[in-house]
Parts: sequence; structure tokens; C-alpha cells
Amino acid sequence: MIEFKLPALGADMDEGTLLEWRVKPGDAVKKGQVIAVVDTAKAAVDVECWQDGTIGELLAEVGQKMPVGTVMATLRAAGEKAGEKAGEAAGKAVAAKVGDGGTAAAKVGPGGTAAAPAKLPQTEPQTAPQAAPAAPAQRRLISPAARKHAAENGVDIDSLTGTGPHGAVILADVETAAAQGAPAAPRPPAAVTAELPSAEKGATRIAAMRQAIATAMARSKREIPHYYVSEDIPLARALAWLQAENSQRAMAERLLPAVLLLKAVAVALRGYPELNGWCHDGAFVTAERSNLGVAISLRQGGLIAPALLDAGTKPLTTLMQELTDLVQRARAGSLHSSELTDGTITVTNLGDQGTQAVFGVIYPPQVALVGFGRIVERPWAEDGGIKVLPVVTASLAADHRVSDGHRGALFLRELAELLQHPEELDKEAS
Amino acid sequence: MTQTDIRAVVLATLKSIAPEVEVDALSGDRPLRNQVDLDSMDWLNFLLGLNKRLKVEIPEADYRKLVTLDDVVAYLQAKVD
Amino acid sequence: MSRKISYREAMRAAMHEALTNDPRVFLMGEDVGRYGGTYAFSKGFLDEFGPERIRDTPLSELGFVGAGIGAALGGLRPIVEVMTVNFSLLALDQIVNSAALYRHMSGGQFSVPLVIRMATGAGRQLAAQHSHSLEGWYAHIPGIKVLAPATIEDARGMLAPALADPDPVVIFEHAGLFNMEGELPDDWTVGIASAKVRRAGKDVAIITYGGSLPKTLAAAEILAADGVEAEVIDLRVLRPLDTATIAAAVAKCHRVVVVDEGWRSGSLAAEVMARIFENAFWELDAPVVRVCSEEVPIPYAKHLEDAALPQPEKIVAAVKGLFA
Amino acid sequence: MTRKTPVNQKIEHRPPPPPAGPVPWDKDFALQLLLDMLRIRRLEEKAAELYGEGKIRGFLHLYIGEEAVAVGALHALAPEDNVVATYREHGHALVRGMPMQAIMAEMYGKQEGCARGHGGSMHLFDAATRLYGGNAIVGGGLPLATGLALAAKLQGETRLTACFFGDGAVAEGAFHESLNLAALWKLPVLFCCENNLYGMGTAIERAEAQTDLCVKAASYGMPTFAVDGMDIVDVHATMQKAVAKVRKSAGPVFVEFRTYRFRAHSMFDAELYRDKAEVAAWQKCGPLHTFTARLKAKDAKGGKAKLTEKEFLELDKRVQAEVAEAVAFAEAGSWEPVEDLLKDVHTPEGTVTAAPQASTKAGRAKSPAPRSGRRSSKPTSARGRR
Repeated sequence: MIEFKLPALGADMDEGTLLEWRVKPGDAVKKGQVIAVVDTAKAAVDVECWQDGTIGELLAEVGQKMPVGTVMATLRAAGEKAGEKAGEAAGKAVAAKVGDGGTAAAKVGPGGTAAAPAKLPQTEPQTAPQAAPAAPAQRRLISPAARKHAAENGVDIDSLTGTGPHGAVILADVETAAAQGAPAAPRPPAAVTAELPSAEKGATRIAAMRQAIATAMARSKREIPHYYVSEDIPLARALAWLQAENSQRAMAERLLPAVLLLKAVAVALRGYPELNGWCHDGAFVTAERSNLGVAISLRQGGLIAPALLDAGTKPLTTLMQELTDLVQRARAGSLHSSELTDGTITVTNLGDQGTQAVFGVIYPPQVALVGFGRIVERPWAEDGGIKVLPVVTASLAADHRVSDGHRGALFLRELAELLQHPEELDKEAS
Repeated sequence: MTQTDIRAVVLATLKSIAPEVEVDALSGDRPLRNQVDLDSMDWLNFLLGLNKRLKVEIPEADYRKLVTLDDVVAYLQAKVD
Repeated sequence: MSRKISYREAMRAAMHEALTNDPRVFLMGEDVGRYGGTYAFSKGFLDEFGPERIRDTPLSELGFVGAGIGAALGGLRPIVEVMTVNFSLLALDQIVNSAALYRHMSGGQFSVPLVIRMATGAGRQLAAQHSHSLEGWYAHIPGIKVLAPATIEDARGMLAPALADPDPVVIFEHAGLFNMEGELPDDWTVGIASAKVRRAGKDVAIITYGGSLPKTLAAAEILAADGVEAEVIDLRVLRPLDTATIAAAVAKCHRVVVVDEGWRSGSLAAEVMARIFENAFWELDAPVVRVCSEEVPIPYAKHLEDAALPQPEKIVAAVKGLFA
Repeated sequence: MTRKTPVNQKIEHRPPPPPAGPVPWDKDFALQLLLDMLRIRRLEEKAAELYGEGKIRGFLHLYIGEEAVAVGALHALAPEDNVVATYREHGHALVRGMPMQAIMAEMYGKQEGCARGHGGSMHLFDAATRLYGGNAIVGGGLPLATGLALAAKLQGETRLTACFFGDGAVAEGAFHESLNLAALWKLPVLFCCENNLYGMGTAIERAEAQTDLCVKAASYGMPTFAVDGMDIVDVHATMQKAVAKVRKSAGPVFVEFRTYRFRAHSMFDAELYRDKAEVAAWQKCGPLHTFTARLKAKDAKGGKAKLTEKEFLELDKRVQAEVAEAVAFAEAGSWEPVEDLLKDVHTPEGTVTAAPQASTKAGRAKSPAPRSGRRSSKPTSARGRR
């Protein structure tokens, strides 16, 4: 059974209207015979059939408007008995396929579908101009060169008076300002962590970092209603397991307690999505993965919290390697941008020189921060008796817009429970 | 290796971890980690540095013996000979 | 040691050398033979090279430009002289629909090693139909190169690489330059791929081509007296545009004026400015301005023609505007 | 046939009597030309079908009805001659020797096409057979042909340049400028006008004050011929005379082939400008069936016919297979990667662009006299030759 479809009748034609059938079911037709008249945008046109055969059914009615490729009639190829399905027929007629029924004008036939739009070759380096940075409320005239120089030299362009046309700030204004050491430009927190000043910028770099931390912390305190909860967690079993584990490992493979604590936080977070994500303009978005921002103090001063990505799914050995590498790169100033901006929660003060407890300030736009104090031998009441056990005080600072103290407390209890089964923490997360 | 050689290696390793520290000015008999801010990561890297340079194994259990600079040098001298 | 010759003599020498060195080269155009060329560029060639290679044509621009393309397809290296860009409009179909397309449309089978030379520009009171500057139209067409020799050196040096180029090259010679005299350095070999800094400076970059170069250099001298050092860029090649040199000049001077004898709407100057915004936006310390012909059919009366065309004073004013 | 008729009066073109009489050729040559006409006819029919299926897009101008002109004329040329054609040039490309696969693939827009899908139906090019292309600009080819002839003359070559164009082109300035240049400079151009009486939808009487095209051409001082384009025997004989005259005089010659296209100007124009009866009348003297009939007839002295029905069906089967193979080749073809979009805009550095030498490929269009030889019907891939 051959399908007779409305052919494409000219380069600019999408559809046609059947004016007249020249045949009726059962008529024998020869190749090239006109079997219908179709009205196109230009005029009425005779439509030929391309196969010998006999007309089966006339599907399109007179006056029917249809897109190119619509099946108008069926045809039994020469020698094909009525009722047989297309294909089995002895006839070798090639079933006319125009796209998948789509109008021919809309797309070329199946063989002719235009190739996927691949990258066009560039003849000249076309660098689309980056969008100008967010303009302040009332747009000041600032030349692109002035903006560029200010950005490169940390000059606060808003504090300058322009000497260019119409009071525009021009390059010379920025150059003189930079020379006189004008105040460093305030930067939104994300920007500061994204752009770690490289070593050779020295003093201005430290100043710039201090400025950035100040801005971030001020914003955090201004916008985020913190609540705090804390829990003392016995680590006897954890440290014993760690010591046993390290005794079988080469020095280079040795695990630090910090890794255990980090993994516990990541695993515990799975049950508390409201602590793991970001809050922009009051709208909270939970993150699928837990990227732990690890607060690392830089030797020459300053603090940075690059993220251990997807910490919840990694075995301790991997986490240890990643942590070591992260600290090294943080101090060398060669962090990846994703590590700087993708943290979903921050964990701080894992150092053994810190205080017994630390209550941190949340790092916007995150919504929680876990603090671990120094691991200390403390008296611990158990089964009516007193023992001396290594204990760590874990604290949680969280954004009350997004979660409540009750949930924060449950999270810390979960954390404590997980640390009682260190061997469980070493497996790959299922 | 003489004691002064080992001491030199120890100070060089410490310098690599904490470049801003004046290692020559450190006193040998006061707790090293009170004079130099070394968190657990720095401490582990310091010991790994010694392990690499002197091919000496330092199990966690021995950490307690390594409080002052002199302790470290003596401990290593014993291990190296 | 260099010697002093005119732009006309330089181009004439270039053609003479080409005809002498390569038997495939021949010159075809209106009155290039007996008359010696409308602007006397080919005086004496007919006697020296004969009527087969110095062919006067009927006034059939479409016909003989098409024939030039056919001859190039047939293995020759024709130089077709279209008297002026004004008459080239009759031959645009053959240039756009044959010369520029043949290579790509034939799937890389046929090349058209053809050079078309035409006079261009205004300034000699020839009125609107003989005063067009339409280089920008040709510089829009992929498949051809477009050159604008504005110095004695380029007039002498550009023809050879153009003839050697396997694809069509259109050379625009501004009529106002023909009598200009200047030093021709001993080594006048030049490339046809890049622009050139004709005057170093630092306060503003003035980008121009062809007949506007002398006016721009004059403006630069006036500015220098006022302590403004202008860097003058001669585009030389209008297609492909030397974006790198343009961007470098902007990065150096941060201020730009583009001088173009065409009408500003859709002009070559507009394309140069687009390249600046695409490649040197952050280097701009002032808006990019241009000095073009006024949008009027170029009038006959001298004072009107002068008012319509770019002039040194207009260029100086434009530069001053960037500092006000 | 210059009939002065007011432009809007009803115009009727009566066909000449159908070609008849014995075919003065040996069987081999006669069947060769019949085969070529059949190849064109089946190719064009399949192209119309594929256009309906949306496989071929854009514009498509079919040569059905005019086959005798291309076949008769091109078989009178030599391989080293140049050919410049128009957008109705599938037949010319085929007879010049371009494989049907390369034509079909080009109409599909595939990179295996003769121009890698850059040109499509109206722009078939082939350096090896010196086919300087189709051309979609009416009259666009005439100046090019004149230039090619100029190049041949200046380089002392004996090749001539045959330039095909329609009756529509005679209204273009390019026609008059080119004929004048060719006559003025005595250039070896063979201007071949395929006068099918209609410039798209405009009958020639409504476009030309002087409809006798030979008179027009003669005004430029060149010899002219006119011939019944339906009669392949007359076409071939006349073309041989014209070719001989060009080769001898090295000057231009104009030949008018009076013919008729049986289908619309391009795909499915409504043909409101001519009556179906007129088309039917001209179909009676169609080039293919009249030539077949003449070959089947016993010659005057009762000798054997040059063609039997069985042989005709055999030829047709062979051609159908060639068409099917060409379609399969095009279907299986690939799209040129978009990354190559700008590849051919300019010629790569250091490419030698000497004019393409005449190909010595066997099976080129042959004139019967000196060189006869079987056409190699084994299609070579279009890519092989570049």
C-alpha cells in the first residue's frame, strides 16, 4: 500500500487546498498521470502520481487545506492485492517520506535535515563586549577605560569626581586616584573569594582581603538572623579507630581527625536539607550535593573557605587527599573558581590550637556554619561513673529564616551519633 | 649525620611549612608549637617532610615525644643512626 | 636613495612591469589603448605591447568586466580598468554574482585571478554622477579583496601581489591622488593584508584610507601644533579589515576618529567602528566619532563640494570634541 | 517568423511537423545519442518526483522536451572546448560527462555533489569537462563565455567556447554587449540560443520587438543558423556546421535552436501563460519518441531497423538503474561540516590555478566523425577528479 502525499509544489509553499480529484478508488493510474488538482498560493496546479498502480482510498476531501506531506490517498502498487499492508506488496515503490509529516517548507526531508548548528568558524577574534557592571542607581558617566583601570587597581570609582566631558570619570582620574592610594573598592563577598589576590600584590592584597571579609561579615550580621546550638561529642571510639587505621597506613596516607568530622557533617546534612544551600533575597534554594566550605587561615593573615566538593560521597582517604591539596592551593593562591563559589555550608576552626568551642558567623549566601572546638580530654559521666574521654564541642550557627533551633539540635545529635561509628563513615556513600 | 646536620634539615623543613617564621631565632627547649602556629595539617606536613628527607618513620604514638625542637632533633638522631 | 615620482607614474610603472614580466597579463578597459588611458596611466602601452594585450573596449562595463572574469577563468591574469567606480555600478552583477562567487559556488574548482582597477572619490567638481566613493559596497562582499593605495609606495607596490592573488582583487585609486608626488623608496615591495601607521602619536587615533589620508595627515599637523599627538592609521586594505592594528591603536590612544569619504549611513567607517566596539570597547575613554561626506549627492559648485566632503578642519574639530 | 502582434493579443505557437525520415548515422552513434536523451529524460522525471518529496529544494528547472538540443549540440563539440550554460543545465552537465551521481548529490545539497552542495540544481560546475557552470543570472554566462574565448585566442589555443542561453537572455544588455565584443574582437564563441518561446511566463512575442533572433545576432556581423530543436539529426548536423565555421574563422557564430519545454518554467508554476492544447501539440513532435520511431522504422531499402523495441526497453532499464543508483548515492551522501563553511571563499595560499586542462577521460561527448568510442557508463565519483 503506497501513501500518496501532497508534494512540495514550489520553493515557497507550505500548504495546499484540494480542488478536485481526477481519479476514484479502484482506478488504474500510470506513472506521471495527473490524479488531483491542488490550489497553491500562486494558482491551481495539476499534481502527478509517481507510481503505476490502482487507487485505494481517497483520504483528502475536496476543499480540505493541508500542509505539504499530508497523506491524500492510498495506492496499491501494480500486482498488489487489496488489503495487503505496505511493504509486503510485491511493488518496489519507495514509500514517499516527507519529514515526519512536518511541512516540507518547515524542514528539509529526513535525508535533508540541516546538520545541527555546529560552531561557526570565526574569521576574526570577535570578543563580545562584557556587559558593563551593574550600574549604580543614577548612571554616572564612566569611560570603559576608566572602569577597567579602576577594577584592575582596586580603586573605588564611585568616590572619584570626573574631569571628563559632562563630568564623566575618565582614565586620567583613575590613574591619579590609584597613584594617591584611594580607598580600596568594596566588593561583594562572592567576588572576593573568587578573586584571590596573587602574592606579588602584597600589602594592597591583604588590605583588600580584610575589606572583603569585613563586608561579608557585616552583611551576614545585617541580613541573617543567627541562632546557635552546640553539643559535646565523645570521640574515644572515633580516635581509637583512627589510630588503628593510621598504624596500618604509610605516613603519607595518614588520616587527620578533621577528615572524620568533615565526613560526619556531610553525611548528617543529608537529613537536613534546610542547612545545606543558599539564600538569595530571602529565597532559599537547597543544594543537591554537600560542598563543605573549609575555613583555612592563611599564614600571612586573612581567611578563605574553599569548598570540598560533594564531600558526602567520598571515602576518608580521598577526602584527606583533597583536604591536603585544598589547603596547599589555598595558601598558594591557586584555587578554582568553583571551589570558591560553590560552598553549600562552612565548617570552621578545626585547628587543635583553637578554643574548646567556636560559634561562627555564617558566610552569605549560605545558611549554616558548623564549628568544632579543640579536641580535649574531659570528664564524661557514663553508666553512673566518671571517665576521662577525648571530647569535642560541636556548634551550629544557622539562619532562622530558613531553619529552627529544634532542627539544628537534631542535626547535631545526628552528627554525634555518626561519630560513634567511625568505620561506617569510611564507606563510599551508598 | 651529625646533630647540626639533622637540626639544619629540621629547620629547613619547618621553613617550607611556615615561610614567614625566623627559624634560626627559635629556642630549642620551649614547646615548638607554642612558638610557631602549626595546626594539625601543618604538623602532619612537617613530619611528612622529615620522613621524606630523612627516610624516618614517625608513628602517631611518638607525637607525645616531640614537644620541643631539641626533642625532635634527638628523636631523629636516634632513628637515623 | 629614493626618487620623487607621481602616484600616476608609480601605478603606470607597476602595470608596465607586470605586462613585461608575465605574458598572461593584459590590460582591458575603455580608452586604455589609443587614448593612453583616461588618466594617462597606460600612455605608450599600445605601441609597446600591441593591441592584443592593450585592449580598448566598447562602453560595455558588464560585458568587458564579465569577459575579464572569463579570461581569468581561462588561465590569463587580466587587469580590467573600469574608468571610475561610478560606471562600475553597471558591472556590479558580474563582480558580485560571478567573480566573488565562482570559487565557493563551484565547490573550490574554479578561481578567478583577476584585478579590477577603478578611479574613485570626489573633489574635482565632477558633480554627483562622477564623484562617488563606494568602496564600502565592495568591502562588504566575501570572495574578493579590496585595496586602497593612498601613497606613492602603495601605488607602485600593490599591483604585483594583487595580480599574484588567485582570487579577484579590486583596487580603488582616488582621483585626487593622481598628481601627488612623493619619494619612492628603493624597496617599494608591500603586502596587501594589513593597515599601516603613517604617523605615530598617543592622544588620539585617526583611522582613514585612500584619498582622505593626505587630509588626515594635514589635520594631524594642525593638532600637533596644539600639543595633541595624533596617530594616523592608513587602512590600505578595506577587505579584509586589519582589525588587530585598529584595536592596537585604540588601546594605545583610547580616543578614535574615523575619516571616510563615503556617506556615513552603512559606510566603511561604520564597520571600522563596529570592529572597535567588538574588540577594544574597554579601551575607549571617549565615544568613537567619524568624519564622512555629508549625506547629499556631491554638488558641482566648489564651495558646496568642499562643504560636503571631509576636510582637515572637520577632522581637527572632531578630535577636539573628544577632549572638551 | 517575425509577426508583429500587439503585446496583449492571444498568442499561439504552432509546432513544426514532427521530425521524421531515416537517421543517417551508424547504429552505435544513434543509440549513444538516444541513450543520452533517455538519461536526461529519466533524470529530470526523478528530479520532479524528489522535489515533490522535499528531497530537492529551492528552484528546479527541467529540460524535458528540449533534450535533443543539448545531446545533438554537445556531441558536436570536443573535450577541450569550453561550455557555459544556464540554470536549466542538468542535461548539458550529464552529456558533457558529469556522473549522474554527482548531479543528484548536488541537488540534494550533499558534499558529494559536484560543487559540494554549494550551488544546487542551478549551479553545476565541472573543471574536468570544462563546464564553467550553470548560472542563475539570465544572460550572466554570455560575458564569461566571451572572456573564455578571449583567453583561448590570446593563448593560441584552438578550443572554442559554446555558450547556451535561452530566448529570455536576448533582452539582457549582456547579450548585446557580448555578441558585439565577440564579433568586434573575432572570438571563437558559439552562441547557442535554446529558444523555447517563453521567458518564464512571457511569450517571446511579448518581450521582443524583433522575434527573429538570427536577425538580431546577424546585426553584429556574425554567421547565424536556425534549426528545429526537436530534430536531433538536424540539430547535430547544424551544430557540426557551426562548429566547423567557428574553428575555421575563429570568429563567433550564433545558432538558434527552436524548441519547447513540456513542463513548467520551474517546479509547478501554474502555466497560466500558455494553453494545455499548445503543450500537447508540441508534445506530438517530442524529441525522444520521434527519434525512437525513426530508429525503429525499416530504412527505405527495407534494410534492418536500427532499434528494436526490446533494445529500447533494455536501454531504458539501464537508464532507470543509473537513476536509482544516483538517488541512492545522494541519499547516502553526507552534509559538509559547518566548520568548513568558509573554506572555499578564498583560494588557499600557493594553489596553482592554471586553467583546467581538457580531460582525456574516455567517454566524453564525442562527435562521430574522427573519434568514436563507447561511452563509459561506469560513473566515477564526483570527488575523484578534483
